[in-house]
Amino acid sequence: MELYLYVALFAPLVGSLYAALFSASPKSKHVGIVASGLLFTSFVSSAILLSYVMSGHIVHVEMMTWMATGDLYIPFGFVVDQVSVVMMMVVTIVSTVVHIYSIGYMDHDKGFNRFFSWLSAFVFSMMVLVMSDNFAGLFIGWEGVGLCSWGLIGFWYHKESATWAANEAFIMNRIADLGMLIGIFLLYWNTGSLQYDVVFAEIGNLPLVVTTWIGIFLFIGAMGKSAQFPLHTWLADAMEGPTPVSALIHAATMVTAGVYLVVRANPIYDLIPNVGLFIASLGAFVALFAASMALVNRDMKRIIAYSTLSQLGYMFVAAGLGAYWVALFHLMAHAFFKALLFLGAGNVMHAMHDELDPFKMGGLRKVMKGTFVMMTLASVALAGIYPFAGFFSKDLILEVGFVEHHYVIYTVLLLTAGLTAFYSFRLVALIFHGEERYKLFGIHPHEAYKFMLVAMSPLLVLAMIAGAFKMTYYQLVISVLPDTQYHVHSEMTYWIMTIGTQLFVIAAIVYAYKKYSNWNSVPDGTSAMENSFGYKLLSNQYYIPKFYEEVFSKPYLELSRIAWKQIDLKIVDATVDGIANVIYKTGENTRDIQNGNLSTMLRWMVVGLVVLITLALAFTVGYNAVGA
Amino acid sequence: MEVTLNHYLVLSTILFAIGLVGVMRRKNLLMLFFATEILLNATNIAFAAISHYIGDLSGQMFAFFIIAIAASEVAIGLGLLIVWFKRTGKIDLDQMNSMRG
Amino acid sequence: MLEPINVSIASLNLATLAPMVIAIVGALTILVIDMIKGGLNKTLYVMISLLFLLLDLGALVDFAGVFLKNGTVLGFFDVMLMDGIAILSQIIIVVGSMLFIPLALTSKRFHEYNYPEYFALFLFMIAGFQFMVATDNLILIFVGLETASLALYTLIALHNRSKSFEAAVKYFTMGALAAGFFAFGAMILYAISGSVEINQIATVLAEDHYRNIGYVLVSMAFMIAAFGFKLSMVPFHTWTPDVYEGSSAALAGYMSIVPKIAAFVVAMRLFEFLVHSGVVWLQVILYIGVVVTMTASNIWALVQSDVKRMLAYSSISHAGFVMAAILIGTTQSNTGLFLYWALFSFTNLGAFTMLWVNRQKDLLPGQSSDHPYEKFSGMVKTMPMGAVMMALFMLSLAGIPPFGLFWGKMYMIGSAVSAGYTVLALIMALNSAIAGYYYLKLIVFMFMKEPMVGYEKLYFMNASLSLKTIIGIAAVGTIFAVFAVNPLLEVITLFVYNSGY
Amino acid sequence: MFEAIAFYLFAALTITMFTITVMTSQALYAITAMAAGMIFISAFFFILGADFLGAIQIIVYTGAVMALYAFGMMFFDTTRDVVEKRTNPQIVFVLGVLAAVMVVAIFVAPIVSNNIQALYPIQEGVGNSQAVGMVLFTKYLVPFELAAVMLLVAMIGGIVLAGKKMDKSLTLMKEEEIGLMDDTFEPKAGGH
Amino acid sequence: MIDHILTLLIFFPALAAMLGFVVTKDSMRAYGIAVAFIEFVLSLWLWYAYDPMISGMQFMESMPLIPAFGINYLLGVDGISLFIIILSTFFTLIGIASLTETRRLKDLIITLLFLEMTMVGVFAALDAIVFYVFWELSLVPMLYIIGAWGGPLRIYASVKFFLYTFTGSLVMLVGMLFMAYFYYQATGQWSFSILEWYRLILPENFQLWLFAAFFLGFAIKVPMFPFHTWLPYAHGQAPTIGSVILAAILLKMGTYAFVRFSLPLFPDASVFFMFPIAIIAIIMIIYTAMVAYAQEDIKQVVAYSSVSHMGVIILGTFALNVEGVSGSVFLMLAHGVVSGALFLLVGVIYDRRHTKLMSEFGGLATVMPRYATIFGIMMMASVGLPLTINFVGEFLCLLGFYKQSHMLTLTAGVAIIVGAIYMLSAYKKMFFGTVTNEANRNLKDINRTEMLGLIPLVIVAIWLGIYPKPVLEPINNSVESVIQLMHDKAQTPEAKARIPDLSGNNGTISLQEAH
Repeated sequence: MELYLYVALFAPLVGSLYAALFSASPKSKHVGIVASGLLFTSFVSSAILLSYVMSGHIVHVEMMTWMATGDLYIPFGFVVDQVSVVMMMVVTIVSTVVHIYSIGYMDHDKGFNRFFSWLSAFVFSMMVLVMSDNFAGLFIGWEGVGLCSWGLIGFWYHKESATWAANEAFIMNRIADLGMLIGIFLLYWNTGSLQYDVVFAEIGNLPLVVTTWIGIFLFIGAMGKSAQFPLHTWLADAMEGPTPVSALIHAATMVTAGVYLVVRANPIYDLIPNVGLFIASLGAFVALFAASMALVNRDMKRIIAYSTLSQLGYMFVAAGLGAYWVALFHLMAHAFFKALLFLGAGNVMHAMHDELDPFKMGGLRKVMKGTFVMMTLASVALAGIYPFAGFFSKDLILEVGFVEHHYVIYTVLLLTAGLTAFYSFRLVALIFHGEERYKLFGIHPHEAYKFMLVAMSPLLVLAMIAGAFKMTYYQLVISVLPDTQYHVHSEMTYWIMTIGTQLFVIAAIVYAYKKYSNWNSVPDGTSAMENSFGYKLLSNQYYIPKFYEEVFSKPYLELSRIAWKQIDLKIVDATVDGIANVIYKTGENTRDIQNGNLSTMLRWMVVGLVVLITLALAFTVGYNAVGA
Repeated sequence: MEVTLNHYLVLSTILFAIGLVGVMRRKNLLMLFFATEILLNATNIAFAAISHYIGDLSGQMFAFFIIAIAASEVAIGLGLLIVWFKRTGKIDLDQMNSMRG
Repeated sequence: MLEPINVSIASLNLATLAPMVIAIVGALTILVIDMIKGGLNKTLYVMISLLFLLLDLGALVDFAGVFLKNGTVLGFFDVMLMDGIAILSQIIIVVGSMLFIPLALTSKRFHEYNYPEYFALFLFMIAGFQFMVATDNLILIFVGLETASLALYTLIALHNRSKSFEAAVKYFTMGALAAGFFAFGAMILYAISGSVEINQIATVLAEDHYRNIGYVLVSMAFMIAAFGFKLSMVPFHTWTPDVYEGSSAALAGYMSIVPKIAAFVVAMRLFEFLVHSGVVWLQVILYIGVVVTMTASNIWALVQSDVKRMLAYSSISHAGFVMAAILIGTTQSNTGLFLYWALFSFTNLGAFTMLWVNRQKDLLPGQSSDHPYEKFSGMVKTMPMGAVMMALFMLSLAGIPPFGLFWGKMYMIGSAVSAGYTVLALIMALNSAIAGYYYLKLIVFMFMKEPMVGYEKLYFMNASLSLKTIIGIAAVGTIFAVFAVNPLLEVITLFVYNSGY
Repeated sequence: MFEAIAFYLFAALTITMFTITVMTSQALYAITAMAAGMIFISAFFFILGADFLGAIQIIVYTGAVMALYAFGMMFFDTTRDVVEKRTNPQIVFVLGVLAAVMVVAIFVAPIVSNNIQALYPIQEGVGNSQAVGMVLFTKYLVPFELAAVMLLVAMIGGIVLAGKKMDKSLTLMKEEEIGLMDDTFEPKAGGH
Repeated sequence: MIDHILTLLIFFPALAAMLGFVVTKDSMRAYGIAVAFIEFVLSLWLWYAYDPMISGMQFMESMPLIPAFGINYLLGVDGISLFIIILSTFFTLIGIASLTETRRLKDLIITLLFLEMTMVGVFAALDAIVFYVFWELSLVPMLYIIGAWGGPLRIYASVKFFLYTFTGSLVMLVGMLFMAYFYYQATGQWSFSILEWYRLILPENFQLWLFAAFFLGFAIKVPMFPFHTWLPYAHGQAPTIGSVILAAILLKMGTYAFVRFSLPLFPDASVFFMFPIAIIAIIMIIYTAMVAYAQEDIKQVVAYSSVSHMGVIILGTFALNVEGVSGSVFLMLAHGVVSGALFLLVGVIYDRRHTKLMSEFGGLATVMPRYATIFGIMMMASVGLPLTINFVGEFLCLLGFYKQSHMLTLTAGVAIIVGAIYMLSAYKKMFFGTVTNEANRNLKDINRTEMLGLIPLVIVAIWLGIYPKPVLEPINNSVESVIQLMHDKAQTPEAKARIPDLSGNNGTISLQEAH
C-alpha cells in the first residue's frame, strides 16, 4: 500500500515538474494530457487506498527525516487514515476534473504549460497537507498551497488586479500562518512533538489555558486559509485567477484546508468547547455575512466565491460544535457542487468573452444547454434541496445547531440557507433566463468543448448523489472522529424542521426566479435600490476592503516611507554621520591652533606650562589642605 | 634679613618669567634669542644658589654645562638666522608662515 | 687641600662608552676623510656611516650579552648607566639610523647629501641620543639632548629651501624654550634632592615622603613641558607638522622614530618612579596628556591635505599612544613601548620612504606642498607595487592585523587592560578607529581615484635601488612582523624587567 | 647684611636689565642691557662662592655670546628700531605673570628635607676652581667631553649653515642645471 | 595532509592570489575559477572527512605564534563553522564563475582570493587573536572591491563600511584582551585560545561588560539595529560580486561570532541580555522590513531584507537552546545562499540595464521568463516558504525563542508577514504587469554564465530545504555541546533555568571532554 501512497502523493508533483520543463516553451497539448493523466493516476491510487482504509487499515509511512535538532524531530511522515483518505478522494477527483477541463479552458492561453505546472504543484501541496502525519508537514502543504494559489491567482501577471489579488491572498494567508506557527510552537514546547498521534495523546495532560491558546492559534491559521472574517477579503479578489483555479483552489480544496485542520485537530478542540463555540459563532456569522454580500454582487465569480465563504461558515459551525464528521461531510459535498458551479461559470465566461456581469448575459440557456443544466443542478445542490448532496450535509449542520441548543446559530444558518437559495438562483436566472442582453454588447456566445462538459459530469453526478454515501462515510470516519449522532429527539420536530427548511428554501428560489428570470435591462446605478444604503453597503462588501486599504495598507506604506526617509536616513544614519562630522568639524575648527606662526606656537607652549603649573599649585594646595 | 635659598629661587623665577615674556613677545628672531638666553641664565642663578646652600658642587656643574649649551645654541641659532636672512632678507617671524594647519 | 683621587681604569668601565665613541669616531673619520680629499661621493659617506653604525650595533649587542649575564652595568663614576632599556633603546636608535641613512642614495640630488658634514652631524646626533638614554644623570641627559638637537636642526636646514629653514628655525626656537624648561625643572629637582641623578632623586624624595610636594609637582610641570616638546604632546606639538613638512621625507621619517625613543626612555626614567610612588597628580596629568595628544592630533590629522603633514600628526598620535605606557608603568606596558616603537619604526620607515620616492623637485601648478593627497590618486594604475606598498604601510599604521603595528597596539592596549586602565584602553582603541579614516583616505586616493593625467612619471622621480631595498625591508618587517613579535617580546621583557621597569 | 644688600641690589639690577632687554624696541639697548644683566648675574655667582662659574659667565657670555650677537645684529642690520607687530600683548603678560606668581607661590615655602646629602661637598679651604676641576674631570668627564662634541657640532653647524655653499640650493635646482654647474660647485664645507 | 587541511584551506587562495599576479589578463578568469574550484573541492573534502558524530573541534592545528602573550595559531572546525567555510568557498567559486565585471578583472580576482583567505580564516580560527586578524583583514579586500568597482557613492560607502566595522571590532579587541587578562589572572598564563577561555567561569558583572564589548564588534558586523546603516550603502554601491560575498559570508561573521564567543563565554550575560537583544532583533526584523518595503531600488530591498533576516538569526542565537541556536546557524547558511543568489540576480538585471530602480522595470516576467522563475524561487526562499532552505532556519529560530518568550516570538513572527509584503511587492513591481519601458522590451534572458552561478544556488536552496539533515546534524551536535557548556557554566539561577540541561539526554561529548 505504501506504493500507492507514494503514487498518490507524487504523481501530481511529477506532472508539475513535467509541465515546468516546458513552461518556457509554447503551448503543447501533451503537457495538459500528461498532467491530467498523472492526476488520474493519483486519483486511482487514492481510490485503492480508500478501499484499503475502508477495510479498517491505515497506512502510515515515514519517508525520511526532515528536521531534527535538539529534541525536535520532524520527519516527512504520511498517514492515510479515514479522514485523510476522504480528503484525498475529494482532492484528486476535483483536481482531475479540473485538469481535464482546463485543457479546454486554457486552450488559447499562452501560459498553458505554466498553468499546468502550477496546478499540479497545487495538487501536490494539497496532498501533502492532507496526508501529513504531523503539524509541520501540514504546514508545508499549507504554505505550498498558498504559494500555488499566489501563482495561480496572479497567473495573468500582466493584469494589475490579478497580481494585486495574488499578493493580497498570500499576505493575508501569511498573517494567519503566523498564528498557525505559534500554535505549532506551543504544541512543540508543551508536548515535545509535532506528530499527530503524540500530540493528541499528550494534549489531555496540558493545562486548559495552554490548550485553549493552542486551539486559538491553530484556528487563526485556519481562518486565513478558509478566509474567515476578518481575513476574508482575499477570497473574492482571488477570483482574478483563471476559473478552473477558482474551482479547484478557491472552492473545493484549499479554502477547506482550515476546516480540515480543525477536524484533524479534533482532540484539541474537544477539550476546549469555548473556543469551539467561538468557531461556530464566527462560522455562523460568516455564513450570513458572506451570503448577504452575494445578494447584490454583479460579478458572477464573486457571487460564487461569497457562497463558498458562506458554506465554509457552515462547515466551521459544524466543526466548532464538535460535529467534525458533519463538517468534513459538508466539505466533501460542497467540493463537488461548488467546483461544478465554478466550472460552469467558466464555461459562461468563455462564452461571454470573460464578461462577468450576469446582468449583461441573460437567456444563455439556448446556446449553452449543457452548462445550463449543470449549473442549475449545482445550484440546487447548493441550496440544499432533497435529494441533492447539499441537503444531506447542510441540513445536518442545521440539525447539529439545533440539537446542541444553539438556537441563534440555528436561526442564522436557516436564514442563510434561504439567502443562499436566493442568490444562487438569482445568478442562474440572470444568466440563463430572460432576454438576451448580451446582444447589446455584440457577443456571440458558444458552448464549451464537449470534453469539458464530459469532464464536468463526474462532479455533476457526485453533486447529485453524494448524499447517498452518508452512512458509508459515517461508518468510515467515526473510527477517527468523535462519533456523535445528531438526532432531534422528537420525530415530529425533525420533520417540521426538515420540511420547513425545504419550503423556506424553495420559496427563496421561487422568489429569485420571479424577480430575475425576466430581467431585461442592465442596471446603470441609477435605480433607487442601487442607491439605497443597504445596497451600497453590501455591494461594497461592508466597506471592509476599503477599511483595510485605508487603515492598514496605506498607513503601512506611509509608515514604511517614514521609517526609511525620516528615521533610517535622518535619525539613525544621520547620527552616525553626525558623529563623524562632529569629529571632522572639530578638526577643521581647531586646526588653527597650529597657525604656522612661531610666536603662537611658543605661546601655546607657555600656555601648556601655565596650565600644568596651575594644576600643580591646585593640587599642592589641596594636598596640603587634606594633609593638614 | 637673611637671604635664604628661597630668595634666590624667587629671583630665578622672576627672571625666568621675564624670559618667557620675551619669548612670547618678541617677533624679531634675534631679540627672541636674547630672551632664551635669559631663561637659561635665570636657571643658572638658582643652580649656583642651591649649590651654595646645600654645599654641593653638582649645581655648579649643571650651571657650567648650561652655559656651554647656551653658547652652542647661539652658534646654531645664528647660523640658521643667517641662511634665513640671506634667503628672505628678514628675520621677523611673522614672515615665516609658509606652513600652517 | 684636595686629596688626589685614585681611580682605577677598570672601575671606570670604559666599555660603557664604546658605542657612543664608535659613533663619534665615525663622525670624525668622515670629517678627516673630507679634509684629506674633498669632493667624494655621498655613497662613500653613506657606507662609512653604515659601517660605523654596524660597529656601534655590534658593541651594543655585545653589551646586551653582558647585561643578560651581569645585569646593569654602571660606568664612569656611575654617570653611564647601561641597563636594559638603555641597550634596547640604543639598538632601536642605531638600527633605525642604519635604515634611514641609505635614504640619502636617491636618484635625484638633494642639497644636504653633498655635505660630508651631513653624515658627520648625523653620527654626532646618534651619539648624542645614545648618551641621552645611557645615563640617569640629568646633566648628561641635557648635554646629550642638546648635542643631538643642535645637529638635527642643522640637518633639517641643510635641505636648503625656505621651508626647511623655516622648519629649522621653528624647531630651534621652540627647542631653546624647551631647553629652558628642562633646565628649570632640573633645577627644582636639584633644589629638593640635592642631586642630579634620577635614582638619587627618587631615593631622596621617597625618604622625604614627598614632603615638598609643591616643588616636586612644579618640577614635573616643567619636565613634562620639556619632554612634551620632544615627544610632541599637545599643546607642545605645534612644531611637528611644520618641521616634518619642511624637512626632507627621509629626515622627517627619522625624526618620527629615533629622537622620540630617546625622549621616551628619559621620560620613563624620570616619570615612572613618581607614577609608582602614587603621585596622583602626575597620573592625572599624564592621563589627560595621553588622551588629549592621541585624540586631538588624530582629529587634526583628519583635516590635512598633505600626506606628510598627515603622517606628522599621525606620529604625534602614535607618540601619545605610546606615552600611555609611561602612565601605566608596568613591565608589560614598558615592554609594549619598545615593541610598539620597534614595529612602528619599520612601518614609518616604509611610509616615509614611499614619500621620499615620490618626491619631485619642483611643485606642480596648484600644489603648495610636496605630497598632497592628489598626487597619489590612481597610483595603483601607474605604479601598482608602490601603491600596494604604501597601502600596506597605511594599513599597518591604522592597526589592521596582521601587519606590524597591530601587534604593538594590541600589546599596549593589553597592558592598559591588565593594569586596570579600561577606559584608557577603550580610548586608545577608539582613537585607532578615528585614525583609520585618514590612513584610509590615502588608500582611497591611491586605489579608487583616477590618476592625474600627464603627471604619471612623478611617482618614479626619486626611486633608486637602495630606496627600493629599504622599502622592501620595511615591507617584509611589516608583513612578517607576526613572526618577530614573540622573540622581540621575550627579549624586551627580559631587558625591561631586569632593568627594574 | 652685606649679602642681603648685595642680593637685593643685583636682583633689582638684573631684573631691570632683563626687563629692558625684553621690552625695548631698540635692538642696541636690548643687547647692551642683556650684556649688563649677564655681568650682574656673575656677581651673584661670586656672592655664592662660585668663582669659577662667575668667571666663565663673564668670559662666555659677555665675551663670546655677546660678540656673536653683536655680529648678528650688524649682519641683520637691526641696529635701528625694531618694528614688531604685537598680537595680543596682554596675553603675553598675563601668562608670564601667572607663571611667575604660581611658581613663586610654591617657592616661598621652605624646602624641608633631612635627606639631602651633598655628594660632592664644597670643602672648606679648597678653591672653587680647584674643586670644580676635581669634579669636572672625574665625575663629569663624560659630559664634559660630550660638551666638547656639542661645541664641535655647533661649530660645524654654524659654519655649514652660514657657508657660501648654501647660496645655491641643489634641492631646488633641476637635475640638468646641477649637471651643468658640477665643475664649479665644490662640495667643500670649510673652504671659506 | 589531513592534519593541515585547514591551513591549506586558508592559505591556498592567498598563495594562488600571489601567483595570480603572473597570469595574464585574459586568462585570469579561468585561473580564478580553477583556484576557487580547487578550494571548493578541498572544502568538500573537509566535509567528507568530518565526523558528524563528534561534537567537538576537528582537524585541530596548533602552532605557537606569540607564546609569550599566549597567542597561538590554533585552528579547528566543528559543526558550526564547517558549513560556513564550505559556503565561503562555494560562494567564491560561484562569484568568480558568474563574474561579469570587465574593468581590471585581474585585480578583482586577486582581491577575491585574498578575501577568501580571510573568510575561511575567520571561521577556522580558534584563537581569539587569529580570529581577530582575519576578521579585520577581511575588511581590506572588501573595502577595495566596493571602493574600486562600486557605484557613484562608492568611496563614501566603502569608507563608511570600513570605519564602522573597524570601530566596533576595536572595542571587541579590548574585550578580548580583557578576556585574556582574566585568564591570566585565573591561571597565571596568557592565552587567547577560545577553547581555553571556555573553561573560565567569570563573575556576572564582568560578563556583562565583556559581553557588551564583544557585542559592539559583532553587532556592527551583523549589522544589528541601530548599527546597520552602513549596510545599505555598502550593498547599494558595491558591485554584484561584492554584495554577494558581503551578504553571504561577511555578515555571517558577526552572527557566527555570537555563537562562538558570546554564548559560551558569557552564559549569564547572555541570559541577562537576552530580552534586550531580542527586542533589538525584533526591531531589526520589523523595522527594516518596513524600510525595505519603502525602497525604490531593488538592491536596497535585498540589502534591507538581509538586515531583517539577520534579526531572525540573532533571535535564534539568543534562544539559548539547541533548537534556536541550531536554527540560527542553519539560517546563516540559508540566508547566505538566498541573499547571495538574490544579489546575483539583481546583478543580472543591472548588467543589462545599468539601473536598479524598480520603477524602471515592470513586466519582466514576459521578456525574461527564466530570470523571473529563478528570482521567484529565490524570493520565495527568502520569504521562508517551507521546503526552501530559509524555512528550516527561520522555523527553528522562532521555535527556539518561543521557549523563552511567547509575546516576543509572536512579535518576531511578524517577520513572515512583513517579509512577504516587501518581497512580493518588489517582485510585482519588477516582473508583473506589462512592459512599459521600451528599454526593457528586448532584454535578453539569463545567459549560460549567469545560469552557471544561479542554478547551483537554486539546487542548494531547495535541496537543503527538503533534506537539511546532512547539515543540520553536525550543527546540532556541536550546538548541543555549546548549550551544555553554557548550562554547566551558568551561575545565576535564571541562567540555569533558561539554558536547558542536556546531560543525560544523549551521549554527545562535551567540549571539555573532547580536549
